[in-house]
Amino acid sequence: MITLEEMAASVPDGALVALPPDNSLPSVALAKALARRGAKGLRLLGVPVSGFATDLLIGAGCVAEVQTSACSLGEAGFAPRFTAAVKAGTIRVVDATCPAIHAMLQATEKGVPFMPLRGIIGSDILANRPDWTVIEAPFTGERIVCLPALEPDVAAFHAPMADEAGNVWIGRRRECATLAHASRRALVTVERIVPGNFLEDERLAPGAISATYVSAIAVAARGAHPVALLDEYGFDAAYVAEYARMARTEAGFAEWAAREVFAPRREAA
Amino acid sequence: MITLEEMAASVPDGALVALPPDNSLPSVALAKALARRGAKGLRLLGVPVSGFATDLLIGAGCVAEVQTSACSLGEAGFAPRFTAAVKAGTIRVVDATCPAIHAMLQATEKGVPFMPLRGIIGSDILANRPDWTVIEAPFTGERIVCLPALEPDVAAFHAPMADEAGNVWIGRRRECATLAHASRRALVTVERIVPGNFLEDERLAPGAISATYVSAIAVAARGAHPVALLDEYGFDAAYVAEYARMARTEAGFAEWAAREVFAPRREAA
Amino acid sequence: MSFAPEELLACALARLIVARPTAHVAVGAASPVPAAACWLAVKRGAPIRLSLLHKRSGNPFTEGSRELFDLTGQGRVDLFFLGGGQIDGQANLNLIGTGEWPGREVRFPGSFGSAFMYMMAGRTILFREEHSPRVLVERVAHVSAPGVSEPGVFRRGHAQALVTGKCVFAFDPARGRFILESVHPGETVESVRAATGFGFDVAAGVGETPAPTEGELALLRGPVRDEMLETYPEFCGRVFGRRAAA
Amino acid sequence: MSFAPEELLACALARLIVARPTAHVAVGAASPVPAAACWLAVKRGAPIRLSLLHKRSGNPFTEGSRELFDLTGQGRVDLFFLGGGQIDGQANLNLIGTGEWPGREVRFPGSFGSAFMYMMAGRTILFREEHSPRVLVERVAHVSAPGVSEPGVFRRGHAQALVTGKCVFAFDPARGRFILESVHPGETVESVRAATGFGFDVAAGVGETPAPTEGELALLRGPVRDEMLETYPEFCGRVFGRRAAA
Repeated sequence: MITLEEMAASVPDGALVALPPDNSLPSVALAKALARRGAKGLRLLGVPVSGFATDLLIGAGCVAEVQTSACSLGEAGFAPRFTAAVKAGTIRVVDATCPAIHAMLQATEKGVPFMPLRGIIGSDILANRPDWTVIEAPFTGERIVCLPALEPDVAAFHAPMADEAGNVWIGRRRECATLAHASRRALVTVERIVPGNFLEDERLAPGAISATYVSAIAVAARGAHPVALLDEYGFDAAYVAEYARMARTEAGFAEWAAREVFAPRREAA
Repeated sequence: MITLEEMAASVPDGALVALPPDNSLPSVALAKALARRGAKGLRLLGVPVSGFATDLLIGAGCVAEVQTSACSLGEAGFAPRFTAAVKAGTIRVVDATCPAIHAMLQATEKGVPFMPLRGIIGSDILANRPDWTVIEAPFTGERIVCLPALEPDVAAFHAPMADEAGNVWIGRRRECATLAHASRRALVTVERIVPGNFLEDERLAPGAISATYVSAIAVAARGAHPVALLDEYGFDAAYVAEYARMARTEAGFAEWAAREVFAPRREAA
Repeated sequence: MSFAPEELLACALARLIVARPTAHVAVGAASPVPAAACWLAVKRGAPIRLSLLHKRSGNPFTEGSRELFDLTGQGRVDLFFLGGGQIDGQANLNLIGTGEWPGREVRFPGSFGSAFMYMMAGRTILFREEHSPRVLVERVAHVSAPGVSEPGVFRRGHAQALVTGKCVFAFDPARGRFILESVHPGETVESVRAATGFGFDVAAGVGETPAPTEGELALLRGPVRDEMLETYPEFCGRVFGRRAAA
Repeated sequence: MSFAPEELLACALARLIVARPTAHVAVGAASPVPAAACWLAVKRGAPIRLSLLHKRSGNPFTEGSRELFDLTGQGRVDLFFLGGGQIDGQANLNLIGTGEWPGREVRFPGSFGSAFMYMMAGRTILFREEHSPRVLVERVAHVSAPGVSEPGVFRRGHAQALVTGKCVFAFDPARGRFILESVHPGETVESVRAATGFGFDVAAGVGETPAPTEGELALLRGPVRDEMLETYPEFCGRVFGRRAAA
């Protein structure tokens, strides 16, 4: 158990940080804390796409590179700081496609150097991925894409709860389990710590990630906000819409961030 | 919803039938029903090993082939009918190793023609698997085994419960989910049908398999017996020990089966 | 009976859905019109399973966000919907952007799973309401997902059709070419051609896209609306709102 | 103080466990002695995470039976235990059988995950109580899992040691050869050689396997027994039973 600010401090500049998107347990609280600590040169990985937390980190100048299958604010439209940064050329964007990101993480999860994946051939995504390759598949002889194992330095996500043994409950968002398995360190913010041990409870165990894979836990109430958290709280559409409007310009983003990210103790309120 | 006997009737002779082992939700009830219907030439797949249900089906003369990573009765020792059949040469045994069976099913789950897996090279298991191959891996150049996608005709297992929507709850035994995903048909026996929909419940959904993958459900109370079922009932060591003793000989197995498999309506008691 | 443009589109899509054997449809696009079309097909009695990826409660997947792609890889998704910032005459999709890679001129959000789904779903219906030379181009700036594939590359399905705000095109994967099947009320073959950046053929029996029947409208404004209200409240209010309140 | 043979073995194994950096041990073998050794190391204060695969309640895995193999593939399992129907002088393991493949003479249960685990775990301790020329052979009839691997094949670890009812061997993977490190009380280098089907070297400082200390025995018969009672009731009763009841 560490504090949110300690957790942010433990993420080194330049780290490859994997983030799930909106609706899949992003830790917006940690993203804000990373912005507060002035993280630099982060390489973000969308698992498998990117949303609010990524746009915020780009706006705050923390990001050198984004590998993702898409970056958007969903109903609130294009991600404004991402879009501006692509246009300005201030971040490197490495495009992927959703199942490829899952497969690259599953390769690391399984301890194999690569995974094959159908599709993709004929897409310019492949033409812009010198790190992906095409082979003739054993058995069928078809041409198939092979993707290298991808091991993030840090996986960061937000879960409803952790238990006293350090297990984390993520429910059906099993991509966060794969992400934790595949990453060197998994940093998890949670709404609360509960007594007991999820692994001893047949009903809770299927939605749990064993503490084996969890490097640190910090409590951050409403840590996914403005994104929805399972059945705990809903999507704050007004908050995101306001962000989308203000973040259209760098100045507008700065104003928004001064109020919503840097204003002291706001997170703890 | 069908009856157990209808479910057994729906499994054609010669089918490739995947069965999880003891402690991982085997449907012993369905194995007994298959023996009662006089199934012939079944090809059994242990996921990833084989136990009581497989030995029973071999003893009953239902089996032509077993692909597995091991066949045993656990604490009760060697699987007697399996062992006798190997010695007599009356079944074909295709040896695998646990993660290879998982990987072959995951290949089908992911819709790829093969999966790479480290290890195995240097084992005579590989030398006896002309359907497995070794390639030079992209990216690392290491020699690595590639395993073909394996698609069982039928997956059969036993779960604590299904809901009214046809979803099945298997808890943390996620290999049964992969198995259902990878198989043409999934036949599931359950202790009971419960109201509602597991997918609408964040606490139950993580341990559920969607009805999308479930071909048929039959109620079979204590359908895993003598194997343990999660936290519902324990392992009946005395029952298995008696089986292990009687099934040492063909005649002893026949006597046991007459009482425990073929005696009318015993299952419904 | 008057109807909203979205209602016409939903009915046109629903007809395409039931035109071929369809056991399972996954709707991943943010657009609510394909979702309405699926519900319409179901409410008319088609035995179709729907996986609505944007549904918050009762999300159909229990293995996280990879399950849709695994499911599609297994061949269990008969129909998927895709759109595109640009769509070209060979049914190539561009969800990346224009200008130098990765979209230095106009950046779209990204490919999502299209580079996989388009090739692995049983078939795809392309849907894009904006029908303009800006969207429907001769050749996309970047191919996120290809309309056709070479021999030796596994591909399960292709575009079945492209439905826009002006018309319905069928797609012939063998020739890599769209065929105009029907024009929506108020459009003509000529008005469609003028608004389309790519060349296309015209079907012999090209006619007007049929208007929704009273039965279809009653289903859309009643049971379909009820199913969609949680996920698409804004859409339901705008398209079905008045009528439902009556 | 008198002790059971299993107590000596557990103490010998526990010493091997703590001899190298060990964060995580998975115990998959049905044999309870390695489990007792792990618990002994933990109860002596070693900061080791144990994944006990035979534990019924609180099974450590939430992704089903593939998780152990994935975990090991990731390099997160520092130590695993394996046995074998036959073990040869190159540390090859045979869990398949003897006679024509797949074991027409004597069939063992099968390889389980050994062909993967032996190569992917950080290291492996081999444990087999029966020490006879039948088990410890010059060359196994069939290799389930190889003791050493060729260059160009990924391999993370090898056998650290082989512990039997008679002695402790170390294993040198570079030479592919066992080295006798200590003999259990009552055995000699010669008695071990007579009971071993393969050739081996003898360590310069070969001596007697140390008897369990009073502290070790107190831990085994108290806190270790308490941890193991649910999973191995028969073993606990037989080995620790009388003493624990006192």
